[in-house]
Amino acid sequence: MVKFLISIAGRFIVLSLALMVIWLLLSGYFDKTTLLVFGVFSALLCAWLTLHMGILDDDSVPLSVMPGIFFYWLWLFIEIGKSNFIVAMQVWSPKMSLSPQMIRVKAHQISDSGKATYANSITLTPGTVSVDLLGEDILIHALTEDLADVSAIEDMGRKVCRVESTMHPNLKTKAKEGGGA
Amino acid sequence: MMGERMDSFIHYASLFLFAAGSFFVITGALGLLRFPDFYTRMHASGVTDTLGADLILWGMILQADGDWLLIAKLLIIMLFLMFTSPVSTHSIAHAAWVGGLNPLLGKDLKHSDIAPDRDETKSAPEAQSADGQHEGGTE
Amino acid sequence: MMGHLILRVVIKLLFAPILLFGLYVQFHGDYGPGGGFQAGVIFASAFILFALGFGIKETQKRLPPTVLPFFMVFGLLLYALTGVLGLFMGGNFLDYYVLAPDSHHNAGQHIGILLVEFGVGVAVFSAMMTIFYFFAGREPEIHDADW
Amino acid sequence: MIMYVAATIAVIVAIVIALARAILGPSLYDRVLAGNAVGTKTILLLGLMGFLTGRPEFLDIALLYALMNFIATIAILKFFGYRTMSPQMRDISSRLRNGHNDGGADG
Repeated sequence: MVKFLISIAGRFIVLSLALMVIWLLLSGYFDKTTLLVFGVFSALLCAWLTLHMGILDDDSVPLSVMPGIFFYWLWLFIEIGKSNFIVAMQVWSPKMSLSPQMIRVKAHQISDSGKATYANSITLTPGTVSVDLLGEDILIHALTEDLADVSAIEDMGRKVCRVESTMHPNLKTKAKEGGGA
Repeated sequence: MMGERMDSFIHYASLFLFAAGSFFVITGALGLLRFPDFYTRMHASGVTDTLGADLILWGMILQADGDWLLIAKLLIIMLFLMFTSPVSTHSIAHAAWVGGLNPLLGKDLKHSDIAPDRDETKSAPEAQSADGQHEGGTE
Repeated sequence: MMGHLILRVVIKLLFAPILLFGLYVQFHGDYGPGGGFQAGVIFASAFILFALGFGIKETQKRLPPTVLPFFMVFGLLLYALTGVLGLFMGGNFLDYYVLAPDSHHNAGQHIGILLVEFGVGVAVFSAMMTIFYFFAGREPEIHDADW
Repeated sequence: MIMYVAATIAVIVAIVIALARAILGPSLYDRVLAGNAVGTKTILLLGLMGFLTGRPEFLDIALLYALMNFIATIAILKFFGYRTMSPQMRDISSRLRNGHNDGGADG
């Protein structure tokens, strides 16, 4: 119980600080006291509303993913670039050689945010769109046979898993709780 | 002197980024027009959403002249697009799939009838599929 | 609950930043584009997004429709009372200058604008939410759902 | 300056092409997709206009437009795709469709 409260408080504090940083970046007035006061007020209000709406959990403040996700994004940007070229070639080639495929891959991620990250990464790389996420199955529509490369997509899934597993150790317990619900 | 060379480098780099971004934006739009069915058009729209938008935004970042607030705002827009655009695409695809729009599959792009196979248990696939056909097959 | 997992995760992630963006627009009304009306709409749009992802019932449990009229009245009264305050302090209706007549930085103007804009923001937010609840919270049994 | 103009023209051309898809359809989802694509391009257009006119406040509007584009897409899909805004969309929508097949005569 105490641990739960501490985790909530920690998330609250981190969310408020992050919102304050976003406020400063958006506002750009670092020297106007009124605006800074309003910023603190706004950040606290937003964090409180997030708590009040009952969505202050690991998905809204993914503390644990933080360090790993940036490297993952770097890798993802390169992937996005590569697959964009393939799709662009298809668009500009006078005789399109499409062969759309529907494939299924398994999402082995434990947390919801991990699964969502995986599905979003699949969608972000053009040529593959995650059509459906049901349980542990992701249904993918791929533009050509080359793009419907299950092993490459599963490799991406393993990368997401690795990002996820560098995070907190108590995920296992959360998965058990979530499994029943 | 050094700064000048740097400036002109940044200028040309952003010129290149703008050109490439414009190319990909137009590519995405053209794909949206040319591709044969909804599910393939989705991929074309993804080209605009990801690389086209990102390249143009990076070009703007280089043009921001080291104004940190502008760069931060552009990065926030880029991050926001990165989070929302795949969700929009996924939602549209999911709605089409659940609504029973059948994709064209295979090399010969023949019409499949696999669409709502996900929920035989939950709802009546025949009704949904019929509805989707009715909506999808006007042209 | 599984069908829209991606949507829900992203809504959870974006909820607080959208609210903050709304408040940013609210409080920077006199420095950049924005103001009370836009801020109210953005603030409400965060809740509408929440309702789209998690359902109307859940949203109404967290933000009951019964409190919205109070917000509306509060916003309107804030607006009106700021105006009347100017009247009482010897100026015209909505005359902000008299709020702090000795200031060199037009503090009166700033305070007045802030209060009025805040009132507008709160009123617009609650009005938007009320409209959304009325439109979207209709029972699906009402059968003209496919017009 | 010239590159802003060029990029702006490219984005406008792309918007026109996407609008053609929105008009051609044929299905609802194509139109929503085209609308979403137009929205993304409008964000870029707003940013470019801001740089072109030297008024970076346009970026705030671009951010707002990104938000509205997202919400609009989800809302349109939810309204047309599931025919209702209520929580258990699939159940209700299937129920509605079934109910509506036999209740279609009076509608």
